[in-house]
Amino acid sequence: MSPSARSFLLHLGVIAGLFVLCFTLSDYHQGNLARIMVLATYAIGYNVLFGYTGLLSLGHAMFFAAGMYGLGLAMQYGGMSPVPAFAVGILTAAVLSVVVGVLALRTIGVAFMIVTLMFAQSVFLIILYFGTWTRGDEGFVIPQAARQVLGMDLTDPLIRYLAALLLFSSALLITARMMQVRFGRVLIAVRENEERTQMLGYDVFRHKFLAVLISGSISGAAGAAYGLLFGYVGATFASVQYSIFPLLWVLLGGAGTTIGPLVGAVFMFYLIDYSSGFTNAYMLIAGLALVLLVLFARAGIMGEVRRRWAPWLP
Amino acid sequence: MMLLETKLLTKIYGGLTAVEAVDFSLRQGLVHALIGPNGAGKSTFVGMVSGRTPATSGEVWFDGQNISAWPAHKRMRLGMAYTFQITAIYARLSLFENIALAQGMRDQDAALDALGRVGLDERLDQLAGDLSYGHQRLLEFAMGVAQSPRLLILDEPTQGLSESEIAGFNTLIRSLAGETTILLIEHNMDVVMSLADEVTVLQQGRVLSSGTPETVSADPLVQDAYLGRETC
Amino acid sequence: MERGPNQMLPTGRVEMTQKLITSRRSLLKGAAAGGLLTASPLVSRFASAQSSAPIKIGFQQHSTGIGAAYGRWYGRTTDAATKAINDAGGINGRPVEIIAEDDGTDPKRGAEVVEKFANQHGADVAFGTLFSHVVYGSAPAAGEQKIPYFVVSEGHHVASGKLNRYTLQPGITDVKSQVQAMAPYVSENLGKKVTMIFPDFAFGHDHRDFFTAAIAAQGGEVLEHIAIPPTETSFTKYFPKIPRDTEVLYHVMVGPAVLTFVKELGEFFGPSSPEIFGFIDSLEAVDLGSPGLEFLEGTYFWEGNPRYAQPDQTSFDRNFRAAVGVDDNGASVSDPSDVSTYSHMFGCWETLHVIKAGMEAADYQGPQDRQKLIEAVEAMSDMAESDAHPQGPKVFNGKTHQVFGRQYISRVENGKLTRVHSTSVEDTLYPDEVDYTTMAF
Amino acid sequence: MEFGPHLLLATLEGAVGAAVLALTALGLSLVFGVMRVVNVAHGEFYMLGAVVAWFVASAMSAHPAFGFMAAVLIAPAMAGLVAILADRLVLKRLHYDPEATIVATIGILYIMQQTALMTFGPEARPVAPPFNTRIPLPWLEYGENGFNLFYPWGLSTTSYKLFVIAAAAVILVSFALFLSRSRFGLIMRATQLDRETALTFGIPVERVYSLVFGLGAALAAFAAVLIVPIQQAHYLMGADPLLLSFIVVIIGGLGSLRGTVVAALLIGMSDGIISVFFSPTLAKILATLLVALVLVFRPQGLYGKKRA
Repeated sequence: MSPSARSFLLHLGVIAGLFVLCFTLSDYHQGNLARIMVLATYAIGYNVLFGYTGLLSLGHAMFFAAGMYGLGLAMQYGGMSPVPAFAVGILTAAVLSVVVGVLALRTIGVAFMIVTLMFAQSVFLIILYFGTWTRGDEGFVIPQAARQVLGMDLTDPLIRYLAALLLFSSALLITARMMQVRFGRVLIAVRENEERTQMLGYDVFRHKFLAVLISGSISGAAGAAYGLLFGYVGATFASVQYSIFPLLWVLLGGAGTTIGPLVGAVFMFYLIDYSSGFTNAYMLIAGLALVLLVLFARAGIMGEVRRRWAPWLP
Repeated sequence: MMLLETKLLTKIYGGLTAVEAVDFSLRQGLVHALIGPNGAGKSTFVGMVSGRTPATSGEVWFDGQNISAWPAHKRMRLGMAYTFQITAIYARLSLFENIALAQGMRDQDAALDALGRVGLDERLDQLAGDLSYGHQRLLEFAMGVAQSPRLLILDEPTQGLSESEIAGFNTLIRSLAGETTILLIEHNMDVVMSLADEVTVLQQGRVLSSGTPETVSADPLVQDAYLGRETC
Repeated sequence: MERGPNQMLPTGRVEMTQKLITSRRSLLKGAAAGGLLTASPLVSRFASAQSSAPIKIGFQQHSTGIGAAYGRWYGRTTDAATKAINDAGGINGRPVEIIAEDDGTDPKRGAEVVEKFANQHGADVAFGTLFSHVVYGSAPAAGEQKIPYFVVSEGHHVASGKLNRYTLQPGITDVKSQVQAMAPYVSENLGKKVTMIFPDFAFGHDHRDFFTAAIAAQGGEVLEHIAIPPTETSFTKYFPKIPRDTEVLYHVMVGPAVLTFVKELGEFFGPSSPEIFGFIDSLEAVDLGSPGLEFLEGTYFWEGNPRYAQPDQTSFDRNFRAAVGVDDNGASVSDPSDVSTYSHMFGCWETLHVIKAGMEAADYQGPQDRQKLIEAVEAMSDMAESDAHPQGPKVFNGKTHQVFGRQYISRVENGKLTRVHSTSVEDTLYPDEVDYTTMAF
Repeated sequence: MEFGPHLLLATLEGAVGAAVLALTALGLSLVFGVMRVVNVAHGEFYMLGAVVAWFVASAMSAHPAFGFMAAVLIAPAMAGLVAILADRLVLKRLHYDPEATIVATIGILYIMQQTALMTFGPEARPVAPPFNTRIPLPWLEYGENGFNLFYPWGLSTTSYKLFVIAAAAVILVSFALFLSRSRFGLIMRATQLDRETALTFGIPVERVYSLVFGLGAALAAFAAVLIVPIQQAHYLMGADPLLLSFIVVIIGGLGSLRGTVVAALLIGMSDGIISVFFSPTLAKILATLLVALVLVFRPQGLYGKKRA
């Protein structure tokens, strides 16, 4: 069986597994998994840039928040229904990715990281500055009544779970497919050796720019979905901590693997959820996880699995 | 017909003039060697031809088109291939991936064929980084050839190769003769003498002399500056 | 998972500031888990209840993050209230068990914690959130999980109608009623020309909007609004914007840098300063004797609950202090430098007692009676000053889910806060902005 | 308050901010200059300095000046030790790979923050300044009978704030001398210029890195000890100084110490003065965007050398 067929089966298996879990899990874990899938979609978006193209951004919260506020403001003040508002959310994030991409990609390495950090900080402050509409750090609630799509109530746990699954699986399949076609291969080439890729005749800037656009749009979609499915839009989601979370999930799960982001998001969520029972020092645990990861398991969980047992893993 | 021409190509780094007003022309199908002491501006010149290094002034013409303003990747698309002085391959990717990226298509047979030409038809899924230094240089050479370029630029390809590997390299270059034009930066005089149809000598960024290997090596200027006086 | 975070710190060294009273609750948890309940003396008191399973109350606590200082005292007051309720026979004859979860003062984690109470812990109700962005983040989850959610937040969001019928605030008054009640006293006693200094985010904007309107109604006017960004750490550069003809300076800064704000205010004015009226939020958990606060002598503060025991102290206030372990200066009995958040933490005590009253009125047996519980609380109106309501008499508005009560104004006299005025409940009322009772559950 | 006095006051306040910012940013710039790595936990060493200062000051029951004196010595030393430990345990094993260091220092940031919460607690705690007398400032006014001096209401500063400016200036100058005159300064500059060549000269580069990383943290801690009597110690106080240090180091040019000091004055003073005109949040937005654009269009900053 060719590697691409095997990886397609893997992805179908993951999605089918998640679908089955929807009906077997307890309410609590079902609710958690719905949230985790939205956050894993955010991590998938982040992985496109960090895992596959090798660009470390410390500002992805701005794309997540752009998607969230795009949807939130469209529904709250534009009176839009969820589906068009969701499109507005993704569009907002895409436009922001274009602007940031064109500017930030003129820099390399550490400078790129600092530029993304600074852009994200300005987006956070801008959200605070226009507090009259965005309600700043307090944020605002999207009323339960407005969160209906095609007659289905998104606040119903089952429907919310399936919506999150739809979002997650489309992001997973899109990125998995992308990484099989030439465009994805070239992204990996850019990560491995940008200079050599340039001299093989590939327009490196255009590829990196598209990677930022795709990464930003998927992150924005996750932000919009979070606002819609969980009913809250706030500036907290544009703060530095929400730029560090996806880095943590992708690193933990396995950068440059397709299902790494999901594994990382699940692992981190339950690590914090479990440990917050007996200590409120769970951020200490997250910090330790980051240090140990980068010291001993830079490839992350799925990265190690790929290295040791399944080299074909996408 | 001239495949490649440069007119008054110049590169100034701050105060230092690395390459000064070089006029250069390369006939289709020939092997042209570029020699000169270290720091003569060879790599800088080739960098400007390939688009890696932005030229301060002067023009680069390829196949009758003025490509002075073109970015490096567009020049490559036009039919150039470039191998680096310091080996630049995808160490953490397999041999197949390296060749596939060069060929722009994922065809096992074409890859095996390209690798075969340099005697590297080991397992396709072996990591490029695991190859010996010499084999890595051959891989880079194979990636260049795999692009079936009209102009192949080689920056000191035989550096660090063993005698037998150099002999293999020579036969390879001869096998490409006629089909691909080759611009070769080389220090190994035996390789230059045996391969080059034409030679250009650079010194302090200026063309010292140009012509067939024989005329150039007989040229007193070159001997003073570079080859050292014939003592019988 | 049960509360007990501080006892099992990995560092072993007991957290410097952790003065948790080993409360009966952790004994209860141990007992219930180990099946010892039958042998312990508690059993006799609860034997008569239909089911002696404990009533579980999920406590959403800011243990980490920006709200951690409040979180610690909210935790102590919650423990004390639970102990008091259990000592008095629990609710409907059943013991109360607190399940605390840290939400890190973060809206995402807040929503997760509410879902955890509803689905994992099987809590009957959730309660305890203070910071408004966490309330906004968690309220939708409470509405969807259909779990009664009692916030102790002082924010205007419940009464503003933006939340849902499952969210109530019966134990603490909201900022709109507090600010509105201040205007009459300020304009009559301190001055008509006011300059306002407030944090440049939602909490500060509430003060700006409500007080400006209220003082105008009293014939006063606000000369200047000075908004200061939340992360600011030095403030002197803002004070020159205070107009010279200011009669009263109204300030309500919050956050870690607040002590700097108050100190620099003193340094800026030196001997000659206008009347200064502040909200105790600036100095919650801060000792008035701290270096640099000397200039506060003679200035006025809104207090939700007088920190220093007043001469006419009620027995209710005395019992409340004893139960929580707070001395007459509002500091911890065991460490006088550990000052409490006395103007906010009473909200936990009173909210828990409202939950008890509500559950008993609704004859609450289990989650199936949650809607009856909410209706029972919505039916409440007068809450007399009592051990259950040590802060003072209150009126609960079932339609807006918001309680109204007396507000206090104190003056700093030789380093202590002496109450000089207490508003009537009527002063704090304002027209309803929502009627939750018409909404479906 | 009239415009003139207001500007003077804003400048003075800006100077205090700039002084502390210069020291903090100097630490970050030193670490980046010599080691080419970005220390995202730099703000937490600043916080560590303030927290240790509080512990020391509250332990010494004598006159606050003794507590402050002790803190000035102990806090930077403690921060330096923790930094050296972090370098030995973590950064060295990562061979100072830029990206890995960023991730590792983010981890260290959370570890330090959480440990501070568990030991120091969540409150903001004051530290008594050694001395703090209010100094009203005169203002010149051209009245009917020529210039006369008067003391506008509210125009004042304190002796301690002036001390902070002076102390920072002294440290900056002595550091510059240390860098240019002392042997270790020479070694540091050699390592900064070219790591490999420094190795061939027998310079123990690994040990230099540890000491530089420790020195960077100590500078940040020292800045915190200076400012903690004015501002309190709080376990989350490290975030803002980190961002401001980034802004200063980038605009001043990564690795250029002179640029860092000039940029610190520029940013510190402007922060004070801008707030006179714009709304403060707008001022912070402009500053952050400015930094991003400087990096995009002038990567080497004001004074940095153009990267080859």
